[in-house]
Amino acid sequence: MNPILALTWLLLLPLVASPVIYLAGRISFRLGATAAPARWLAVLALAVTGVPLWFLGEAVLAGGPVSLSVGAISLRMDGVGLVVAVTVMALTFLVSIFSIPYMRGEEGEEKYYALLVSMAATMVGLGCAHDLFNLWVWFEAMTVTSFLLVAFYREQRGALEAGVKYLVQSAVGSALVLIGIAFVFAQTGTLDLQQVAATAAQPTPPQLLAAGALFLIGFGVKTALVPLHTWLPDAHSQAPSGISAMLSGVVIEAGLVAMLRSLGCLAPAAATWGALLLGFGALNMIVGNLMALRQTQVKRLFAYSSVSHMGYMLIGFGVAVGYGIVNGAAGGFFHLLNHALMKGLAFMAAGALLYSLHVARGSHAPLTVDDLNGAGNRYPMTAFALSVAVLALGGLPPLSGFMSKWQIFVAGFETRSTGVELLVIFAAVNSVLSLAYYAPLVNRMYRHEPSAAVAAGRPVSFLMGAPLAVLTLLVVVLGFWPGLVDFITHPAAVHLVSIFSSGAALAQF
Amino acid sequence: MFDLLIVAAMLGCAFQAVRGTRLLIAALWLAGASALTAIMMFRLGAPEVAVIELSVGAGLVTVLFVFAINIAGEEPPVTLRSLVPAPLAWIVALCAVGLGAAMALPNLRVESSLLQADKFATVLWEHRSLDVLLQVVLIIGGVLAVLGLLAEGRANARKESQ
Amino acid sequence: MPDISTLAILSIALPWAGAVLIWLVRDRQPQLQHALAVVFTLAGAAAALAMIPQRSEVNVLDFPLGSAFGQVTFLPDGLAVFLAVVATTIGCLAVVFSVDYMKGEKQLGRYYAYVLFFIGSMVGLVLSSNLLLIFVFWEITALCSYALISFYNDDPKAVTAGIEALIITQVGGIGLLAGALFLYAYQGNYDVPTFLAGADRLPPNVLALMAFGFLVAAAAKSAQFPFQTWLPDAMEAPTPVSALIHAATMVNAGVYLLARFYPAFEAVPNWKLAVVSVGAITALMAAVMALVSNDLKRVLAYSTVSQLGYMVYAIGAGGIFASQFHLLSHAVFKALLFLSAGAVIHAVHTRDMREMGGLGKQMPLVKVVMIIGGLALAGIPVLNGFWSKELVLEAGHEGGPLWAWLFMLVGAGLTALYTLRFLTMVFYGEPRSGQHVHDAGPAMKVALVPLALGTLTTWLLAGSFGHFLGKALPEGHDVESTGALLLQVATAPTTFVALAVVALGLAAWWQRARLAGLAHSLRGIGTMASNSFGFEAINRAVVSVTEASAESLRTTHNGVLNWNVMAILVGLVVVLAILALGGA
Amino acid sequence: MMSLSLPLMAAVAVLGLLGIGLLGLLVTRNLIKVVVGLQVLVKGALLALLLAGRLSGQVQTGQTLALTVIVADTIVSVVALALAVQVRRQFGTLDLQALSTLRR
Repeated sequence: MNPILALTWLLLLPLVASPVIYLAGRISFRLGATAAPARWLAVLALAVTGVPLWFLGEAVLAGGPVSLSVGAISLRMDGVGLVVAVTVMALTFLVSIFSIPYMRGEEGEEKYYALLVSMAATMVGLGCAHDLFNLWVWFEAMTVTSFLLVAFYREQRGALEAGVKYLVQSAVGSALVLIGIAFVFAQTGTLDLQQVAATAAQPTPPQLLAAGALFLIGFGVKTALVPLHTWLPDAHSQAPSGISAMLSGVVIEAGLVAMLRSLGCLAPAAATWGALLLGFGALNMIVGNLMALRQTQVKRLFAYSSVSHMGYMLIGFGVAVGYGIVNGAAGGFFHLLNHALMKGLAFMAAGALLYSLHVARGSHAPLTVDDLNGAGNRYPMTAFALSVAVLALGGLPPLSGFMSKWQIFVAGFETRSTGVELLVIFAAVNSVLSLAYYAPLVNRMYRHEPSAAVAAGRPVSFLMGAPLAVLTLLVVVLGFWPGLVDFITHPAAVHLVSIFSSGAALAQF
Repeated sequence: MFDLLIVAAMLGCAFQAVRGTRLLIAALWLAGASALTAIMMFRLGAPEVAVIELSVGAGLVTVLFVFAINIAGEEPPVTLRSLVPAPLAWIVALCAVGLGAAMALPNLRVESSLLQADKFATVLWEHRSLDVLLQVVLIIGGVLAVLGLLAEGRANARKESQ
Repeated sequence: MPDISTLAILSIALPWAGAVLIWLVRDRQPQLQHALAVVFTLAGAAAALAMIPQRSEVNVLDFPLGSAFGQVTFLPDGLAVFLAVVATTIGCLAVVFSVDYMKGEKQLGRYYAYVLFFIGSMVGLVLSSNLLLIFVFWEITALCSYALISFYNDDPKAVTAGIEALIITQVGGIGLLAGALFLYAYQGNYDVPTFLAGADRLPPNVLALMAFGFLVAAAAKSAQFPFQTWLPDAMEAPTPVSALIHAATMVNAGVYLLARFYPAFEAVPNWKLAVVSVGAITALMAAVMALVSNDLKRVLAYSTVSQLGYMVYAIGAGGIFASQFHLLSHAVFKALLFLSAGAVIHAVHTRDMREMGGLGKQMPLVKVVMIIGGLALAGIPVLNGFWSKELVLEAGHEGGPLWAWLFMLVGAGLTALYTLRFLTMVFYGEPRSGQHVHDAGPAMKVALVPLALGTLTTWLLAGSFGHFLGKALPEGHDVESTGALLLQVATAPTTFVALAVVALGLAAWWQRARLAGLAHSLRGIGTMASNSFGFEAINRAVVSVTEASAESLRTTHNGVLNWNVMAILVGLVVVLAILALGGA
Repeated sequence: MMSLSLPLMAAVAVLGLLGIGLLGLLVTRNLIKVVVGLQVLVKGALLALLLAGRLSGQVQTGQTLALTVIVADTIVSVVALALAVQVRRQFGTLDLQALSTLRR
């Protein structure tokens, strides 16, 4: 398949499928049946989208970026975009399967699938947008498609509250990004990322520095930089579990990629951006961990753990941006991918338990850590999957979370700068601290006395279990053989570092 | 001088919209600010967008606000104390704007004498057609969200029948 | 006969495969689980033993893991194979012992899976020559040990102890982590032999950081000062099997690490002194704590900490051979002691020695073997503990400072004292528990007898053991024959001094009534010792400070939208201010 | 001294709208008024884009950007208003104080 055609299909297929899914579900529902066609169409659409992604991936890995120009706007699928696309499509596919039993019979099921599929497409588009404003439009489209998904249980007060916070804070963030775009546009007269980078003067004028700050903060809201993260625990804990997995696994990472892309056009000040990313990384880790330490709701705990994991990615990318170290970006992308797997697994496993213990019995009570007591006996596979996820998140080998953290740490030491080395040690201490809330979670599940909720729980259906099994396997395999994903993270890392290289070279002085 | 008046009036309207205690009045102030923004847009040489802002920003959005306020019901206009101490809010907002201004204003680029040759329609439909296409995605997403949020649910219907 | 790299992989993979199988069998078939566990650990031990004749001084196997992760390489030299054999055989004994001990327990699959996973990782830890892999296996052993300690999940004490062990060893592990990262940053790979061959190519300050980082890691893993608190608490694990794993296997990892990297760090200023100090302080302090504890397993745990102090001390003084030889002796006699203690505890259903007594009559075999083990621990000739401890003291006399040597002597006396104390409390005197006591089961006895024989005889292997370690020992360490070594020990003046101190210790026990006054005046130390010299308090303080800061941070998340927007703006203002000040 | 040129006036308008919008988001307690604040904020951004287009001599591009932003912003506002209606139904109030059950 022609790579450009593949890129077109990759973006078009889910976007076209989305209204079809909605209509099919709606019509079937109106005819008195269930919205079942929507479920299967969504899974099918996502599976078929894998085909153009496959061809495109082959082309990008073999021959470098694939460009698609629509008027003055260019979409370039490069290594970075490919990592995003692969992660998003893989996780969305698994989430769509997981959602079939989870969302069955929910009111508005067809809207759920339509929005899920189009959200995936917007994130893929965001990954390959090479025009500053177009990047914002994809970003905004991603946000708009996720509003309903967050507030899906619109009769639950918590879900509504989370939806409000998510919407307002996202809107503030995107308004700030717009101002930043205006600054860049006024200064350079162009919006194409490469042309902006080429026109940007050295040293960077204050106007562009301010633009960078606005990008950092504006996209940072979605990326959950501390202290902009306050929407995240609410949204992650209140959304349906599949959406929690999406939000934590890919949406916040999409924000990060958008931030890196937009900062990429201000590369001459890369040393500054690198330092800021490192600073936010440290803040994210410690605040995320401390907040997670005392949580009693499982999904909220995982939400704060996402905040701290974002910190690790920021450190990886900060080292890559500020010091031009390829391993940093490679580690960052590896952790991005890994986090999607681990957190996807964690949220889905917790979701499977939540569904079996509460939702299936008509209760919308949150899944508390006490509910997990003794789950290992009744739900051995789910409990095992959740244990693997949690231990991988805690960075224990031989699970994948350790390996990606390690690569980030290696990059930190490669700078041979004492400050960054201390930061890495700080990150390692944080990793240990995180065990203080992950480990008790695992212990609970293997208690002998089941909690009341577990004793009365329903079985976990096959379709919920299957994505868990796949993700568990991936987390373990990547832990034993981290080199397996090198082929995709390495080109992305090289590309990212080359974008920032003009400024990172300054850091040598 | 005309511009100065417009800007002053616009900011005044905006301030009233944010400050007022009654929702309907605030929506009307916002409409005023929107209309004045449209004039400012026209002055900046953007007649097409000005018209759209006038119809959408001042018209459609105001209507939607009125609808929403009607459905949601006006809150009794009790003046509640702000949750964030007002002086702190002022300081932070001023700091943010002031710092932005300090970094951007002195370096405000001299107005380019070059004028874009292309027409608005050309730029919109040819150069930036992708943005326009994506608006469709935005609209679909928004419509689905509103439908999902406002649909009279089964549970809701049950509740109301009780 | 498979080649060495296959054997290395087998000795790791067999226990791991067994772990997975046992997990898959599920708990409905406990007999099958017992059988699988025994078969797979035996196979692992066989693979480890088969490596003995084929050991190699160079890396074997080379499997790329990915850019930042290096290659999978193994270095099965004498040191590594020795420790692999120790790990697998002791692990095997633990499993055999469990067949009786864990009969009827729930969640047997989980238990055996951890034990077997642990054994395989321990082998991997000593065989790997890629520092990253060493770290990985290091962490896996920590993970398994945590899981085993908190095996009785319903008991909050066990959970707390498990998490404490996990966190303390992980904090220490950061030292190893930093070392591995430095190695990659400055050498470009993780290869240990390359590093050992030319450590001086690294900048001196980096090398020093690595050296002290490794010391911290080793101290945490081997429960040395100031990280000793986790090991006694780890005795919450299923008695005595995981105690055995902790006390006789995993803690060796720290000693191994120091011994392995001794050639690289030898020249780092003050490093040897630091190692000696850690060892000496630990040996003495833990001996005092063993003296005042009334919990049989805790006494043995403290004694383990103390004996590990001897090994660390020996390394710091340059006596690598002495430390490894003591490790061998200790592994044997401590395994014996723990297993017999397990049999005792299994019989009387308590760990409190004040409720034991007079058990000698009911459990004659256990009594005999435990006394053999105890005497070896006390360093009574001609048991294996005597020879190795004397070698340690001799090495320390030559290579370490005098104060540390005196510490160790006092420690030796205290060791004799507390050994007699616990043996008496358990086996002699009037029976203090009214419970029916049942003797150890057959599988337990099968595990005990070979260990008792080993305690009596392993010292005869001294010469061939030295030869076996071969190039793993640092340069200039001439390997002598058994006879020469024994003669050297038997004629050295330190031996007689040490024996005199040990005799003093024994005498103190017989004369304990007369020394009551002295003991009374020393009560302060006793109280301090039973409070772990305040280290528990430090742990608690760290925990409470962390929790308090987490709690106060939580109050800032008040969930009000206005404040959330405020946070965004403050973030913006701060970043803008940084840029305006720094960028202008 | 800079004259009261049109670009300067536009810049002042942008800054003023931004400041007022942000201030509104900080002090208002009513959810619908929060949406008003967002509207003001985005109007500032709109003017900023048009001004940028003018300054760089690409007025038409600036216009297209502004058009897309208007569409996006209107959609966000509509969804926000729908949320507000739903909040009123479920919570019985639009006060943000009541909407702070998820905390810590």
